[in-house]
Amino acid sequence: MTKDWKPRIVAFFCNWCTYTAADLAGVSRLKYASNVRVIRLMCSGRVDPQFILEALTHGADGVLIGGCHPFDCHYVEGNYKMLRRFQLLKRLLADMGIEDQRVRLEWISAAEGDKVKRVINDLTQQIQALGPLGFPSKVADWDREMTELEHHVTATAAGVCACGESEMAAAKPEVAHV
Amino acid sequence: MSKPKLGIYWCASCGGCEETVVDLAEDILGVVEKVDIVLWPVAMDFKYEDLRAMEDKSLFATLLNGAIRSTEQEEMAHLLRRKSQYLIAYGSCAVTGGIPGLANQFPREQILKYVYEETPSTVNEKKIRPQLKFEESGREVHLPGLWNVVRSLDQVVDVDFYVPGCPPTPNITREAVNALLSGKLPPKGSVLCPDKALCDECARKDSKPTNVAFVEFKRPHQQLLDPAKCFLAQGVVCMGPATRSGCGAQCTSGNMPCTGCFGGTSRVRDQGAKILSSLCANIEAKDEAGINKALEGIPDPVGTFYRYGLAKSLLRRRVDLPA
Amino acid sequence: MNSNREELRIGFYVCHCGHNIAATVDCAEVARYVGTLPHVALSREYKYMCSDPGQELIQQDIREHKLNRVVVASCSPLLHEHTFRGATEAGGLNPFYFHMVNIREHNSWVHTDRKEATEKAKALAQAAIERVAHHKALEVKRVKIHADVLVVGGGIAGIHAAMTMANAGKKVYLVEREPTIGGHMAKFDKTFPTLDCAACILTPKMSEVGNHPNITLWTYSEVTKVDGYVGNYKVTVKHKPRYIVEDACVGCMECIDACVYKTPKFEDEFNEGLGKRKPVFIPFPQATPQVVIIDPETCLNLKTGKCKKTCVEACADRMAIDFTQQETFDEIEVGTMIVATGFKTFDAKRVPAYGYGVYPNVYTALEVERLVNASGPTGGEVITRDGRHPKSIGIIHCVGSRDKKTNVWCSRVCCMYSMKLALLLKEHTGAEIYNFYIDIRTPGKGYEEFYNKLLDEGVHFIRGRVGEVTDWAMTPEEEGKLTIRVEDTLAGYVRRIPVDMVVLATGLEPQQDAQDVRRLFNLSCGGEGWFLERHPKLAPVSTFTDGIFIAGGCQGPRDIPDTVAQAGAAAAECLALIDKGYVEQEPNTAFVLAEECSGCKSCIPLCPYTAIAFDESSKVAVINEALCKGCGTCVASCPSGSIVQNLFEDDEVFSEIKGVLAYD
Amino acid sequence: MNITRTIKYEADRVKGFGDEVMKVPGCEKLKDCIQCGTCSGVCPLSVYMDYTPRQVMELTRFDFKKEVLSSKTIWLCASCYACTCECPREIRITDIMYELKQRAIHEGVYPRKFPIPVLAQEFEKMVTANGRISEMPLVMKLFMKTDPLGAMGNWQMGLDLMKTGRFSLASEKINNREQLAKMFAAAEEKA
Amino acid sequence: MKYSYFPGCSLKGLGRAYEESLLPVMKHLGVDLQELDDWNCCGATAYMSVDEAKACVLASRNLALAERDGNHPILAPCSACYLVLNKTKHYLHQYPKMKATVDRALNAVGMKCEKDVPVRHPLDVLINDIGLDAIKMKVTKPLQGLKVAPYYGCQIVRPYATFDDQANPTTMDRLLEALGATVIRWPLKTKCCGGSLTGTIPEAGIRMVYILLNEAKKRGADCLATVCPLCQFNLDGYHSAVRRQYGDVLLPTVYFSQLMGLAFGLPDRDLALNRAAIPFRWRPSSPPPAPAKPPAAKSVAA
Ligand SMILES: Cc1cc2nc3c(=O)[nH]c(=O)nc-3n(C[C@H](O)[C@H](O)[C@H](O)COP(=O)(O)OP(=O)(O)OC[C@H]3O[C@@H](n4cnc5c(N)ncnc54)[C@H](O)[C@@H]3O)c2cc1C
Ligand SMILES: Cc1cc2nc3c(=O)[nH]c(=O)nc-3n(C[C@H](O)[C@H](O)[C@H](O)COP(=O)(O)OP(=O)(O)OC[C@H]3O[C@@H](n4cnc5c(N)ncnc54)[C@H](O)[C@@H]3O)c2cc1C
Ligand code: SF4
Ligand code: SF4
Ligand code: SF4
Ligand code: SF4
Ligand code: SF4
Ligand code: SF4
Ligand code: SF4
Ligand code: SF4
Repeated sequence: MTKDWKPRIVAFFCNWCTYTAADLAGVSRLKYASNVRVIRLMCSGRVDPQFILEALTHGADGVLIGGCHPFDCHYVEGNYKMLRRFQLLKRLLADMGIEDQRVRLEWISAAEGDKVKRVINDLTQQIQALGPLGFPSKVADWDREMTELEHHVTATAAGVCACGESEMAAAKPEVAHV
Repeated sequence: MSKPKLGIYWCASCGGCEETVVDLAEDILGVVEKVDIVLWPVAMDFKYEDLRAMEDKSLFATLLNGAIRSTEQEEMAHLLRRKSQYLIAYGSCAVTGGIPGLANQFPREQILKYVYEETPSTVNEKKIRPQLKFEESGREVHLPGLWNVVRSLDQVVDVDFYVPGCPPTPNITREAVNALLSGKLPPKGSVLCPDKALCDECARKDSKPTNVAFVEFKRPHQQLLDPAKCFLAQGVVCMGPATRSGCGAQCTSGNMPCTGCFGGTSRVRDQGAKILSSLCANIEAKDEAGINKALEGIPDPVGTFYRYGLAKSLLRRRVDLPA
Repeated sequence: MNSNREELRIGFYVCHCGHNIAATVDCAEVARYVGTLPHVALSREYKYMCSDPGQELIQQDIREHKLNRVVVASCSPLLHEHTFRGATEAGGLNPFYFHMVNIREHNSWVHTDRKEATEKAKALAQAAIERVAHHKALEVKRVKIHADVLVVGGGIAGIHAAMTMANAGKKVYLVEREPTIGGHMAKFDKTFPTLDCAACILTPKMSEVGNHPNITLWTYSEVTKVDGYVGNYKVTVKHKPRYIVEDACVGCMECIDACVYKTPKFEDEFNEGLGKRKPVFIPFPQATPQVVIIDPETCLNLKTGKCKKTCVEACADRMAIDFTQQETFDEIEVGTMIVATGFKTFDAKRVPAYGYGVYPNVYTALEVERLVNASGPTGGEVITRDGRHPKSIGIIHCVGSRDKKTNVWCSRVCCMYSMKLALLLKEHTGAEIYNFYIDIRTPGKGYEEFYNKLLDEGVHFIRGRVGEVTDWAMTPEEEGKLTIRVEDTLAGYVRRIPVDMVVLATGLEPQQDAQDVRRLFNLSCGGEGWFLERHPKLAPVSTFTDGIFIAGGCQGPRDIPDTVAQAGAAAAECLALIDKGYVEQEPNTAFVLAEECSGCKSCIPLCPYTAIAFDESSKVAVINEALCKGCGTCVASCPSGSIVQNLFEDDEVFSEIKGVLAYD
Repeated sequence: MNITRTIKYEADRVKGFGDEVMKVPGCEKLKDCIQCGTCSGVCPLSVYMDYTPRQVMELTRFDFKKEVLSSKTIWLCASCYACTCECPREIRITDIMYELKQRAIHEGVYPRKFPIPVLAQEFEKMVTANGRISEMPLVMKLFMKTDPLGAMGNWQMGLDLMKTGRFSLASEKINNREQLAKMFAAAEEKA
Repeated sequence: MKYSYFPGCSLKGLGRAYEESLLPVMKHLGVDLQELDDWNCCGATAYMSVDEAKACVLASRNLALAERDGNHPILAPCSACYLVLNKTKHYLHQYPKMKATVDRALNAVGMKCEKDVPVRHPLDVLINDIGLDAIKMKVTKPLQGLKVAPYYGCQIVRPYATFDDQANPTTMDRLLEALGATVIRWPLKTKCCGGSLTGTIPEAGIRMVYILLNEAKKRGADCLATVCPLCQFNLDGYHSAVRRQYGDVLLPTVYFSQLMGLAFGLPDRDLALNRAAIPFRWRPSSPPPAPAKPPAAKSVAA
């Protein structure tokens, strides 16, 4: 982890409550960490779990979902639908090795500009402590095991390989092909 | 005129896909009439060297089943890619990693240890493991190495078409082969299967109510299954709504819920996330406790929603596993 | 129109907003960076994008540089999205080829580090550039407005709104759940600050409503279902059986005299339980409509079937009494609605320290309103429950208000009504009156003058929130009395003050069923349960649901002058919509890809507006675009990805995710 | 006639005192006080206090340190928590009283010969040493320190206690006293 | 159910009658009480006045002991102990700094306090765990005719207790009614008794004692029932001082546990009734009315 690494957090805010609250935080000139990138959706019910996975696998270190408080959803109960997905998604993420604290669902009403600040600062801090998720670089690491062989195959197929001693000496005639 | 040459090859797979080819029954003869099968290790003896010696692109098509998990599999994938005009990912394992892909939840060492030392039926006091190379009478023999990561075919080489299923049904196999031979092909990268979800062809569809409001989820063994009613209406997780049709709803007509082997539709990036989204949204409870209570019936979301697709899913692999 | 296949030419603008943005974000750097991104045909910075020249710039560039997409990075889309869509359209493009990036509220105003803020701005801009590539041309829909109006709640708010619109020639349905309209105001004796008699100013209005040709008055009725959308609501109204044929009853009340119960026996709700009524009764003499009602809970015939039915005999050939009545329903179509369901008063038992319900001589303000009322249960004589003529009275302010344990808000009317009651009680009894207050709040025309008058009249004011009201005596003068223990905070002493009667100025609370009503009409509520206005200053009677307005006590505590002003405003909003004739709808609705839908029905129960139906012939789901409000819940939940939401398509969001993360 | 100056100048405030108190766990909400006087209204001891609890709140908030720390009020507070439960702003007045008592003891400014702070300190000493309280010896100590003659006035009670078998001068102790000492020592170390 | 019994200093000293009556009564009800091994003083109100952090450390040792010894709920009969232990838990939850200090202290002696062991008052356990039905079944000598003013005092209902209403608690009322006594309704049931002020500033303390005794007496009470050793001591021990200041208001004050014992028919010697300065002489007129058994059985079935 580099010293000056800064968490990248993607946020999905519902138009009516949390996005408006973030606007309010702005109007009130509250100051908070600059790590969050907000994507506006009409309702927290629109947050497709795919969006969350997509964000995490494309380099986000955390995801924040903001919706209206229970009973306050502009669309009656989109927020419950998100809450339900969230409960299982958290478990799924945990099973896939992604810490609980990286993904957060918060109810923030249009009046709670200061909660936007609090939540963002808190989440940023938490993720800072966890360190990067670094999914893209992990994938690159995983895939390194293949590149070596790819070289090799290309080379042997062309009949020019000399590196007989590689652990992956796949192209040697003695390899037991099944 | 020489018949087009066809290859059938297997990587990390159970053999079920080969079975399907055999299941074409009489039809296989029809196939054989039209093509020359030049590579099919399960049925005929071909040598690696023979293949290597072939001209590039001299195979018309290769149906490759199985996920890619070992050095040898990867090498064969590359080789077959070179030799074939069309490389077809055949069966769930090749298409999305399949059951072997579930191994992406665990470190390689844990798997090897379990398999070679700990399964109840293993007797291996000396804890012998296969070696990557050993010498005998002056000859050095190499065994393929196991990768850390299980991959779908297209994560290793370029794939032209996909035929999903665990295994693919004879029907779609036949149609795929016919399409190849007739040259009436969809754009490259297509899945040779309908793009609607399974419910479309499921006989139980009409019995699904418009408001399921799940209060609990049950696994198939936990109750007697009504042979006619939509599984979701019985509280049993069915992947049908998030799974491509084309199999003829085999499982649901056999009184088992769909487990999703055909993968998601083209409009979806992550089949598991989508079924999760739809099932959860339809839970009745509104408070955390109630929701979690209902979800107790899905103790293993990864195993349930990504049974065949983990390797190709957005998350692919447990993120904290070593490279 | 532009199709996606045409070469993309994106115009990008970053706004300085004077110093608002430029002070924290390096706008030149943002413009430079975005200029390097693929498909960006031009990238500019400008001082005030929303100004006329700013908008003109966009239009000109569209024409001159053949732009087919526009992105502006400036303030919140909630503020100026409309403006820039307009500019895009004026430049000759479909307005939905525009996308807006919020770098003011979400960036320059909330961050201090210039470097970080600039980077964030770049990331957000890049996301918009990626996103706008997927935008489609969309059309704004116009929906016709049905000219009839529904008013729910017949308090002074509902009455005034209904009258205003009826007088403007609109057909109004007024639905009230009690047997009479009038609401709280009908219970008052006088109203502050002028002390005009409540009945004198209210009852003429009530009967006007009852007789207005344009008003359909449904009392003892409730709205049970609301379908549809602005301009085209379908509303179901339930009429509860009052066992009286309204049209046949002439209000002679002979049945009441004839009832087998010779004397009134049951707690009288209108009089807050201070008086008694019979099973057949009229809430109060001027009730509107002038029709009696039979209470099934107490009527012998309805309870046991064994009664001589002397009432029926008395009604004779008018035959207005009908014991077989059942609930009935009406379905109506209206274009707009006003919800004016009022408030309820705080349950004083929730503050046990004040002894309400334990000591008979502790009263709520509403009870006292009835007690001092000439048409009240005692004919206006102030006599306590234990038969005393009080010589000293304590009025406790802020009961259930300004208290984190009950309600945090100031109920706004209780200071004033406490003083009103102080004056009335003084007039009626000549007693010593003590007001115990935290602050005296008199923010209204003539209100402070009213307070001054009270001081002149010799009413005592003690600044201190009462600790407790008890009946144990420490000193002889406390024997047999209620003692109020309080700190006189201005004197700095704790005092014990014995009184004969205690009046609790209970605060105002949302109606018990506010949450149900909220859901029924798809309104929003603040945390406390008051209906939420669209904007506290600029849209105080609008709600987040188009075509539905709120007025009066249901939105928060307020007095009659404010209530009436609001009711007038709500009526004006309805009239404005009706007279315009149509509304425009944001095209963020969802639709099902009929070819792809498998008919799994997962989406159907998820729609809060029941906009999704299962089409039995094609066996797939269908969204009624007119009902869809565009939340996207179904889209996120369709397991096969077969629903698309305009403006928020999967690919649009995916590209935005990719975009915000692309920039390091 | 004896008159005292009652005007307060800014110099009479010990700036920062109020803020410091408000940082202590339990005392945070003091800022929210609306001076309604409910605390005094319910306080059973306000009868004897020199400042009412409400006044103590205001004085504390505005840094009148000397006034509050030397007030009798904080020592008269019997910790009945009535004020804390009734305060409409959910201010934990009782806990603020505790904090003020601690500060008064710490600074040694409590009213001299006032028995309550003496009792508190004797109590603390005894518990710190023994882990338990022996009531009779504690009471004896208190009288010795504050009002040696007062003890005589209570002879009737002493007699009653003896008669009913409740008078004991034995010293109660826990077994593991070093453990307690270690704990206190560790608590005092800086984190 | 098992409980860790935390007597506190008073129940071993001035309040020993409380322990002496509570233990047999609990045993009679089949409750398993195990005295916490080597418990220490809770700190009471005095310690808090001197050093809050140390007070928390002191109290938390008891919590840690309970956790170590099986993590059974702590039964704390003394109001001050009950409050202080609950308050400490509350602080540990709410203030991480306080928790860190306490953890450091406990850690130094190899203990920890993590399991959130419940701290319960006997009234809570009697009403909510054992239940009035079970208690009624044990009543052999109903307290018919005895008029009791239930006196809760301040610290068990305020502010941390959750088992009863803060402003108008009723658990003891219901318990006494189940014993067959007549309960006096009075507004002072949670007023402070003066606490330690009786000893330190007699004028203030005695006044409060007087108010309570006088009001209960005025309303016809035969005795006060209390739940706290300090209340009992104040209300019982200062009659001569009250007499000097205000005149005689003789009224005995007993522990609710003593009344339970009487109703259960336990022998006087098991109830320490002789430990009060103002003797409580009332006794239930023995044999129970004949049809007492069947209704009791019925209530079990229900
Ligand atoms: C004790 C007291 C004294 C006051 N004195 C004064 C005063 O002197 N001067 C002054 O200016 N203000 C006074 N006020 C304030 C005044 O009462 C309000 O300003 C006024 O009543 C608000 O009118 P409203 O129509 O909004 O609500 P309400 O009067 O509460 O009327 C609401 C109506 O809606 C009906 N309703 C509720 N729910 C439904 C439903 N779901 N379906 C159908 N109908 C429904 C109710 O039955 C009721 O008739 C006083 C308030 C109180 C409590
Ligand atoms: C210092 C201060 C701060 C305030 N802060 C707030 C706040 O934070 N929130 C809040 O809600 N309210 C606030 N208010 C109250 C707010 O200002 C008023 O509610 C609001 O301005 C009233 O608007 P208006 O249009 O009625 O009157 P005005 O704002 O006074 O507008 C009247 C207009 O009419 C014009 N005019 C006058 N006579 C004539 C004529 N004969 N012919 C033609 N034109 C004429 C005037 O030039 C003026 O432009 C504040 C008031 C003050 C004084
Ligand atoms: S059983 Fe499964 S596949 Fe069939 S209709 Fe139900 S959900 Fe769809
Ligand atoms: S029903 Fe589902 S699991 Fe079964 S074969 Fe078809 S797609 Fe595969
Ligand atoms: S567009 Fe927005 S940011 Fe730009 S000048 Fe206008 S208000 Fe300011
Ligand atoms: S209006 Fe007056 S009495 Fe009512 S809550 Fe506000 S301050 Fe209290
Ligand atoms: S987006 Fe879907 S769920 Fe939301 S309102 Fe429209 S149809 Fe209903
Ligand atoms: S969830 Fe999707 S596939 Fe299922 S019915 Fe709705 S639109 Fe069709
Ligand atoms: S009760 Fe609370 S708000 Fe009122 S004066 Fe006391 S501390 Fe302040
Ligand atoms: S806790 Fe102290 S200040 Fe508060 S009411 Fe009780 S004695 Fe008074």
